[in-house]
Amino acid sequence: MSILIDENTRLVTAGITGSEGTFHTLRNRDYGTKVVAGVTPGKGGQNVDGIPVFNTFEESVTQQGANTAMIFVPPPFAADSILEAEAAGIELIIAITEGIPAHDELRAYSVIKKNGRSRLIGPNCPGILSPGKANVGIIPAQFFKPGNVGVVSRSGTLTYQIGNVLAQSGFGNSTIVGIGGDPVPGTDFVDVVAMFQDDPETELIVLSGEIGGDAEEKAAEYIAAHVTKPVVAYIAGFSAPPGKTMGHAGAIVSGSSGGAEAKAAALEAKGVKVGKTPTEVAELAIELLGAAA
Amino acid sequence: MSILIDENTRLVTAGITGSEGTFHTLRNRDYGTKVVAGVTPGKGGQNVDGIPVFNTFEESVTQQGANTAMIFVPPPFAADSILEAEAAGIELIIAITEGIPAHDELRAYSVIKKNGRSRLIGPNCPGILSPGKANVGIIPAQFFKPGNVGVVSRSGTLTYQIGNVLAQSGFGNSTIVGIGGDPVPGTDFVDVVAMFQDDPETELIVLSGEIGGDAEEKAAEYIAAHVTKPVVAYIAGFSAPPGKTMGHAGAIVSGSSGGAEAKAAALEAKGVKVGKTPTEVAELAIELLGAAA
Amino acid sequence: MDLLEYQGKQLFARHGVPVPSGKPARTVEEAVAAAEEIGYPVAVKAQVQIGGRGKLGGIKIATNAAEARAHAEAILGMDIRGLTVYELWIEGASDIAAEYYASVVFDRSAKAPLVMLSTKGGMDIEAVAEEDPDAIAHLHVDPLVGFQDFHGRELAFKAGVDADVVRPIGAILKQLYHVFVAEEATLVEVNPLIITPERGVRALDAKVTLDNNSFFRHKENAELRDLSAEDPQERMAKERGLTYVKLDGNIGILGNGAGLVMSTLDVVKLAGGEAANFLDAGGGSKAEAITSAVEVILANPRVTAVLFNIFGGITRCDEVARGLIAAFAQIKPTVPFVVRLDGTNDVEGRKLLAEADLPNVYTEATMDGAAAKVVELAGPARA
Amino acid sequence: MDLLEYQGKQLFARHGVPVPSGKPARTVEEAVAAAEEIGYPVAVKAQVQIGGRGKLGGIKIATNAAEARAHAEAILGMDIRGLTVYELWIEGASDIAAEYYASVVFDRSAKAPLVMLSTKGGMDIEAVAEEDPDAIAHLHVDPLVGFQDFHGRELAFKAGVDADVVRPIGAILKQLYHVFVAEEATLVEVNPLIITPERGVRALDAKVTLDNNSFFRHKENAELRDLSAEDPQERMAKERGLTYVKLDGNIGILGNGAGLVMSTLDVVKLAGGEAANFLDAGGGSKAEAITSAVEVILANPRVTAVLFNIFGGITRCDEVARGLIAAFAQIKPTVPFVVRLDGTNDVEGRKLLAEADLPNVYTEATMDGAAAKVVELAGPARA
Repeated sequence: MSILIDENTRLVTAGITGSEGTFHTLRNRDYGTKVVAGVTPGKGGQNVDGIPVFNTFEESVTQQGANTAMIFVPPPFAADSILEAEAAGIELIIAITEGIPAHDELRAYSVIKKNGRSRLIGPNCPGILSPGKANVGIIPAQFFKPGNVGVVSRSGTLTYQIGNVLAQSGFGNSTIVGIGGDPVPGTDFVDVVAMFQDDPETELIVLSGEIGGDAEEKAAEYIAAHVTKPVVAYIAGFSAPPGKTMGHAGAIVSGSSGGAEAKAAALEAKGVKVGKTPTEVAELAIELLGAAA
Repeated sequence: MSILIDENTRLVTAGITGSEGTFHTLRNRDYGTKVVAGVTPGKGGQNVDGIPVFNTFEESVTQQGANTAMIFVPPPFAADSILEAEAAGIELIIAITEGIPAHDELRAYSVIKKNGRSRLIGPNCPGILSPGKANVGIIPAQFFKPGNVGVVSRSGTLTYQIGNVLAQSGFGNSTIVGIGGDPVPGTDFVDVVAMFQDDPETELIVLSGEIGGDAEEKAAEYIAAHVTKPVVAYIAGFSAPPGKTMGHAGAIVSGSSGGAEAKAAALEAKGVKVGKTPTEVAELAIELLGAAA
Repeated sequence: MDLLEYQGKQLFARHGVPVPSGKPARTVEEAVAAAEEIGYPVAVKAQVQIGGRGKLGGIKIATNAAEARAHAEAILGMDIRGLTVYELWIEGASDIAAEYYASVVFDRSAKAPLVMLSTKGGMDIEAVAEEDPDAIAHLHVDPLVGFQDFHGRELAFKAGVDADVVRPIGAILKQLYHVFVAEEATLVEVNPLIITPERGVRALDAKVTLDNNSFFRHKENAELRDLSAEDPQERMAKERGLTYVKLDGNIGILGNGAGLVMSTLDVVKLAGGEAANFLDAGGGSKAEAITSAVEVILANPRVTAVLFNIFGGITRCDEVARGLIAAFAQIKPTVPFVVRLDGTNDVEGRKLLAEADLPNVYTEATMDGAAAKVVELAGPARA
Repeated sequence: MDLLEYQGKQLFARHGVPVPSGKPARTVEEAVAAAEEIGYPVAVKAQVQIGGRGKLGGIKIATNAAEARAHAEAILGMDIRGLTVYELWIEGASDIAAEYYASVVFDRSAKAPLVMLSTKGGMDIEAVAEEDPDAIAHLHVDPLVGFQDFHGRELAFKAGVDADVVRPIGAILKQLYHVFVAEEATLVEVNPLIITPERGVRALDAKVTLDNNSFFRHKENAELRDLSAEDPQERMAKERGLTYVKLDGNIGILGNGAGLVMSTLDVVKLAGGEAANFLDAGGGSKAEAITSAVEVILANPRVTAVLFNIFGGITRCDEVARGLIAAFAQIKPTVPFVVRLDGTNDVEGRKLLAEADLPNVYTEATMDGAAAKVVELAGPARA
């Protein structure tokens, strides 16, 4: 089992005709993901290495049965593309695009929540990988194999780093979910942790957070109340100076809340083990899974 | 039994300190309606004949347990007042105000629908009367007594006219609901007809429509599919010339749809008896209830 | 309120919707001056709310001042299906490569704005809707979300517009939606929306209906007028804040509540009469409003009898009676009145009328009875 | 991007939020001319992003030209907690009857704008929030619905503002919300929001944070600058489109992805080193971007060693290697580099580096190993 994406995923990529869109879509297809369509307004009727391109998401749904969208369009047009996918009834929308205006994200999030028919992952995220089944996004799949560790992370490369260390220790993954580090992620730690809790294949959950916001604190509360599986966490940004934006729009430390120390403390208070480095996360995982086995 | 309002109604009036607001609120209270509060921003702490006045709806809910709001504020401020009542969690909002801008109505309707916690009756409606239990609005209660006929109408005075003819024929009413004749009524014929169908006291439903829109046509479809109780309808506006606005923002005949003939035909096609005059409606009602008894 | 073409285009221009440059004119001299300023060829267009003006001679192209003068002279004052032309709109003539149709309407059934686009513009869109419904692309907009860029693309692709204008057509649809919301319209229609040979997009006509209830927020819209559509009694009623619609018969009608008044028209018709007007005195009418309404009704010379049909809710019957008594004191009507008062304070109202003992005023207990009586008193309608 | 007070006030003025009239000045002469034009008394205010400027001598009242000159001379060039004052804002001094606090913030937790109002303005609002949380009225706004008039009333009544200013306070909150949305801010804060003795409402300060990602829609906002906050390396990085934050240590850091870079800072710290910067080369970095980033890192004279920590996803390790090789060809760095390449095309990248055989460049297989190595090579940070 896995969560969010698997053999039944039928992917449509918005922005498939852009160079990055083409590159990663074909890489996802090479991995085994069922890529059924692309969307680029005005290029309907063309194809990208055999993948049919449509003018609208609606056509990708009615003609190709797309159920998952990957958004690869530039930031000024990304929220519009997300909303188009939502209006077309696509259930899972994975927005890779970085640099979407915060108010656009807020609007997209609010519309999706209002209508309640789609889930948004991201934006500004590396996507989702269910090893051996499907890869949607930019996660370098070669480092990961199927297994029993579910990973959810706000940071892309940090995810690969942690996943890689786990892999070197012999662990595989059920699913790796990058939820993105933007101010208004469509999906939060809590949502993904809940899915991992319900996923029979997942035996350990790794949560990789960072400074800014309170998603980690909320996850800690949720885990204490609802999660029976072991959880290991990592928080990036202990040495980030307060008040500075560190790249991720999300990674802002303002005042006393949102700091790495506070997040780590909140998680530890709820019984979640927190590693100080990615390597230590892997060590904790080995310890716990050993204990669980 | 009755629908929408009864002994458990706890009414708050917005615009209670205006002359019409005071007049009708006290009349409603005289009838027996539990009037628990009024709202007029800036007049919190005052009272109207013993009814405490608050600055906000929220206070009327937390301090007086208001569960039903009557909106009596002037058109420029009415949509705001409706939305305030909605935000305060008031379940039933009855908007009497006439002349609210159509886009304001659309916004109020859309927000109420989005949040799904309140029902709006009106705007531009005479209110609701459950004879012997509660009266909220401007319906002259003296003409109506408790009974088994449920009335739902787009027009205020026409409701009284029909109700009066029925009363003179000896019929009483479970509830009389004026849904208003504006372009975006919060509650439609279909909604109220469904409630009457479920109300054990109601044995006959009278539906009073008028030209414009397609609420009557939708009601006809609904009645055919879901209503087992007898329904008598009346449609006003047979002699209205096409393309002219007749007072109610709603009463516009444009093109072939929305005309009285078409509405009457739609209802009759679904087995609903349609009276040509209010008097004929009463005669049909007598006929049907006689048959039903 | 329905706007004239030029009023709609001026509204469009304010919101950035591309329209041909033009000027309104109320005299031949103004028309020629406008044409000279704009540069030939110009279109001289009659400003009346009637479809198919062109075929009826209401739109002419002028290529020089003499032609502009001749067309302005011919069209100003012209009668087009009963409407007199008081105003012209002079605009630069447009070259047309394609004619589309675009509109935003307040869809009461869906309770949402409906945006429509068709490549079959320049003709009667209702005929298109009937004969070839697929030729019109439809899209409802969630009013809390608003018109998104993808809506424009979706409509353009569905309507099958030329590929090179998908983007500008989408953009103009977004602008029209913006006009609809910002000006609180209930209809914004462009037919034809043209594509020029240079592949530009322009609104060649404009049909806009504004919501009169929103005018407190839009002072400038409140001042727009359509001289050709103004009837003296309707103007008088409007100035007095009454909802009055002139009709063709001879029985003046006053009631309270639109539904009841419409029903009264129907009952009068069933009784064999013809109403001279629709007049809703509204909720909570005070005596002065009633007096004022009687003046409006009687200002129509066709009226041979008047029916008051009042069922009091907010309206109090005693106020109605006082208003009628005051009207008799001021106007001394020469036609008979039939009065039916029911509802709030009806007893007091009837008592006041009885005490006043107005000449030629008949009270009736029922709506049906009152209708029969007024038809009898009014006699047949004059031609 | 955090705006200076005067930039925020100019934004406010554009949206109708009442502010004292004022002018910016970068020289003493400009300051005096502005004071003369505005009329005395004026406030001469240092334009730096620091709370408590007033207590630190950054705000002075001038009642005549001589005082205006003296204050401008004193404040321009002044150092306020490490920031140099390059600009002044001269504004008409306000009489104050009451000081309130108002703000609209992007609440990430609730995923909705949060509007706050307090009558305890003019002081540190975080202290108020801690000591007397009930003194701050809160309200989340549904972004699809927007700020309604009743929201303004509710906040005003809850905050307990004087009864006579409930309406104007509500109105200004609506305007601030509008600024927040229209300008795509993530913070709009007014402290103090003053009530004048004439019972007018005015924003006496303005703290606005704009979303840099929205600047493609707001060209004029993109051009706003805060000279006092500009660091030469940070400016250089910004011009090159790099996300760079200068820190206090001596180890230059380059990574891809904000999370990984932050983690790298942490790991370096755990290994006993201090980072000189945060630099996220971003996703899909091409060779030129890497070369450019190396220049920015080395422009900081404190840097004694550089750590590249790359885990390729969109970023391809071969591109990173090419960029580093090009940087060495152009800049010939004198400090050691530690490079750790993993992920997409890592084999190719490592091969390129091995073939290039750059002087003083060490490759490491793991993040922890790379951190240890760079700390060893960098030596202790200079003071």
